[in-house]
Amino acid sequence: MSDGEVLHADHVLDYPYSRSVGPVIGAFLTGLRDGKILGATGAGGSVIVPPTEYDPITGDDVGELVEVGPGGVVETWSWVSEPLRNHPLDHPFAFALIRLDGAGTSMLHVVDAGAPEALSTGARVVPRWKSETERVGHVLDIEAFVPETGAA
Amino acid sequence: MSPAASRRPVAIASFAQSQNVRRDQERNEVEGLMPVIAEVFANIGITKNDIDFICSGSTDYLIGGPFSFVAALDAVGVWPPRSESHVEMDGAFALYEAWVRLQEGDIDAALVYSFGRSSLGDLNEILALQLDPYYLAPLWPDPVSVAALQARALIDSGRATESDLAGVAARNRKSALSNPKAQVAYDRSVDELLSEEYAVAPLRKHALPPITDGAAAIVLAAGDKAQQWTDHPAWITGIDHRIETHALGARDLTRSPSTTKAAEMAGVGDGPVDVAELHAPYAHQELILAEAMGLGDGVSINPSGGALAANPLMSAGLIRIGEAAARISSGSAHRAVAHATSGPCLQQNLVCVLEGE
Amino acid sequence: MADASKSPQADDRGPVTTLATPIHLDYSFTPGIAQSRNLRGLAEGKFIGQRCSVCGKVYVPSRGSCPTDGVPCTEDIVLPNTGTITTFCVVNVPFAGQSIEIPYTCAQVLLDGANISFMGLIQEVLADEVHMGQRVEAVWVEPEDLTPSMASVKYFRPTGEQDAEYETYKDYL
Amino acid sequence: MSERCAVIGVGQTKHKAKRDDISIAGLVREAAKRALEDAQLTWSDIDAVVVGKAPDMFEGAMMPELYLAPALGAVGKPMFRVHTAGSVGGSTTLVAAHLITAGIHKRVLAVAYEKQSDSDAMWALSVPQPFAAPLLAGAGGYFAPHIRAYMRRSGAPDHIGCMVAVKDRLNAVKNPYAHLHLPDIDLKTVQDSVMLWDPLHYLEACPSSDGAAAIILSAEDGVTDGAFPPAWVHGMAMRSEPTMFAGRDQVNPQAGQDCAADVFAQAGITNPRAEIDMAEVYVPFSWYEPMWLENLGFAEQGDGWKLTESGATALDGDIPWNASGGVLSSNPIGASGMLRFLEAAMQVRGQAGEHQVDGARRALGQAYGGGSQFFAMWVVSSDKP
Repeated sequence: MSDGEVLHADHVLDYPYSRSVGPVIGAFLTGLRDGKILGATGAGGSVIVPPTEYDPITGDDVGELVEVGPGGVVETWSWVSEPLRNHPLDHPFAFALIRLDGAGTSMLHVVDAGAPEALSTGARVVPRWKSETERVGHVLDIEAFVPETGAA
Repeated sequence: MSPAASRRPVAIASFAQSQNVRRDQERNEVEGLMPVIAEVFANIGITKNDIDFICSGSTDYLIGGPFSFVAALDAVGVWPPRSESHVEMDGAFALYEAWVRLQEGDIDAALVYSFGRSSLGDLNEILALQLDPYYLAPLWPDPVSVAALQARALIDSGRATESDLAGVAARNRKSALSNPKAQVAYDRSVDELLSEEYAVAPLRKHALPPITDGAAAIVLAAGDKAQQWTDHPAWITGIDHRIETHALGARDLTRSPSTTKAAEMAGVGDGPVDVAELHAPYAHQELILAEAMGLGDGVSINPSGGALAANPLMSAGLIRIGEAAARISSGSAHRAVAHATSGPCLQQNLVCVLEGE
Repeated sequence: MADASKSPQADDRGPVTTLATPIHLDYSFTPGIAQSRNLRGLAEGKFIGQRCSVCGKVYVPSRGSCPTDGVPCTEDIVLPNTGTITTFCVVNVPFAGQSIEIPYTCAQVLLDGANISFMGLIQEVLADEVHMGQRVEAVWVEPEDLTPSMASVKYFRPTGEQDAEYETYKDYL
Repeated sequence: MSERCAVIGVGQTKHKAKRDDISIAGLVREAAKRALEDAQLTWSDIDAVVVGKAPDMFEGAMMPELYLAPALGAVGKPMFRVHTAGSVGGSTTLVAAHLITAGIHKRVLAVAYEKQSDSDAMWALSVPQPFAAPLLAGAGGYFAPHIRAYMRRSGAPDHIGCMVAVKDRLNAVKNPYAHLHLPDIDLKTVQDSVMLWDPLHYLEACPSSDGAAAIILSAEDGVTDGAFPPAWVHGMAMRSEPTMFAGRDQVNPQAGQDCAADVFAQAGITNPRAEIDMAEVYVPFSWYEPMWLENLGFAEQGDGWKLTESGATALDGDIPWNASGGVLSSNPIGASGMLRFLEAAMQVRGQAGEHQVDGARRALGQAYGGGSQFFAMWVVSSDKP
């Protein structure tokens, strides 16, 4: 309770949402858990990554799932020098749109490059996976992408 | 032929907005809205009883509780009962619904309002919830980082430089010096702005919108009623909105085809444009929008300072329409374009063309 | 591009069917100018209502405006502890956030001098003896436990007065 | 000035407590694709999409129409999002219909949904806020006192609510999409069920469902040769009043009366009981049937319960209400109002299957929300206006 005339208080909106994912997102997440990245065949044969039940432009049902990547190219990126509390990494990193090998769309993820000088548009990156036992079927089963030259 | 040619004439008869501030500590939503609604009526000497339809725009996530629009309705006093609707969108879209409703000829006047205090929560987290809940939101991409992806793509395309972004910011903030409702206004050189640190590279602090608490209201009136209520109605000669895919990785982020399409449907190119109020929260987005609408060098863009001067979420788009209408009503412009956006990287865009008598 | 034969095989954990996405957002909250006056009253053990300058109706609390006239209610009025049950229900269902043992009675209470009822807990009476028109009074928590919240009102209990006539409260149902 | 507007396609999901087989996009697409199929159209035949749902906190996705745009074939089109509390499914339909009647578009897809099982409805409907009164009664506790007030006012006997609960659940058995299928329900089962919020029994309250509904609205020149004839819109109205104000009648809200008067006037109806063949009305708690019978003018004040008691509102009565099983049998909150509008259209198109009301030519769809303060209604008919 404050001293002034008008009251103030902290308010928290907190809920542990649990989402059913359906067949396509489910297959993608299952793939991540198994250490592979799947895309869906969309209109005109282009592969959508990450896959949705529908083509992102036409809305038509997608076709079969195919494996893509695991490496890809950074199409654009932003450099987060001061990570926020919910960000996937606690040290400076990049959000990036990454076009995985074989994909027709690019996927938003994070790149752990150390410093912005180590990253550029067009750079090749590869996933750094969580260990098999830590993977649960979540986009962050890929801990981050890293510059290909820095990959182990 | 403009698709809008056969529409019933509807005008913005009155516009009001609150002072745009970083934090409104004292008032709840109703208390913030009441003076704005009182003013929008008083401007033209009408009361709530003159209004046939009400539509508002807001989002529950700003206050962190469901049904925030329900309590806000108490600022109007909807008794006896009224025909009333609400969109979980910027007030500009509420205005669109009201404009559609006025097309049928059975009613003549509508009140449109929007409200929200962006200061109550952390927008970096709240706006992450606008993204795909399975693939994107779990990464908690903050809106600045998402906009920065678009900025870099634009710079990489060779169609803009960091200096161009600073130029947009400098011009908007300088224009804001003559806007008494603005929150951020200054006169600084491009070089000075370019010496700022990056917020999220390639965006520096000047390219970002402020966090703003505010509310806005507009009275729409059709035909004779508009003439009766004001000597200077701003007629809506065209209005349209379009959305793009949500998948950022399936878009060319450097273009805004939804804006181009909406502008075409609204008839932007059917005559010379004097003024454009563009809802571009991030500096680079103004460049994308101006190009998408084909606005030439002669167009005065954002004389109010735009969203870079004040960005009350859910109202910033409606305010663009109000500001453009104000230029028409004051006689400083004959034909104006207003624009509102929603979603990451200009996913959804509304374009409205306004003309004087 | 990989061929389809490399499609995932479900491992022994089975395919992924759900995704946990916890959301935690922190806000600052203010009830606003008018409601703060009411809440400060509750912290002092009294009901403060607000009268609309247009229609003269007394709201307790005012949420900032008179909801029918759309103007601020600026005149504060201290209301008594007593009122009438306009209607009620008996709660037999457990739900999240519930703090009282079921079953219990909740009633709309119209304070004397107010023009709007609010929901209150009814105690010190058997559930099947609660009825419409019953006269009740507020029982406040101990002074050291008073807070700017309706939680300061421990509950309402019957005063034993004669029931209010239906006519006196039928317009508040 | 208004253009004619017709329903040319409808679709809904199987409603369930938990649609754990599907994503949010998958849920809305299930309904929308069925509507397209019904109208024999594809995504590209649709000019604009209007989405409605109740609070975003149900799914923890802010303004989810942004994410859903490609899932609903809306890329490059106008997309709109309505939120008017529990009436939202109805008002979403009306916003979409006005895009037709105002002459803006030829064909509009309206979609409403709720995927409540991603969170918990009780939590999302009443997120605790600082300084707020302690949560005393829960959702039904808000409405139960008004039900008691109705009983006092009308002198209705206790069993009326239970009768509605039985009637709607038996109707739902004939509706393959309904959430609750309780073929063995009878008066005694309802009366013996737990008294949740006295005077309301457990079986007199609506379930919490996942589900979606979709309606395709068309101008006259966009009407397709589908398997069923179009349902023509003869009237539509919305009304709102404040949540709480001095002297507010929460049993028979003025906004509901005004909304009904408006929609019937547009449709040229002076005696709804005689001139309407069936109604789909938002009845989340059993007693709201007799209350709304009076509010909508199907019965005189105090007489609504007599209509229910006489069997007039049963499937074989003279004015069947909620032949689909209604909100008491399926309640995906954001979609519940649209389902009323959709079922009314299905009846006059003759596509309601086992729960078809014989010879239904004119039907009312009604939705309400908030604390009985937001109302949306339409009248549809097999006859062109």
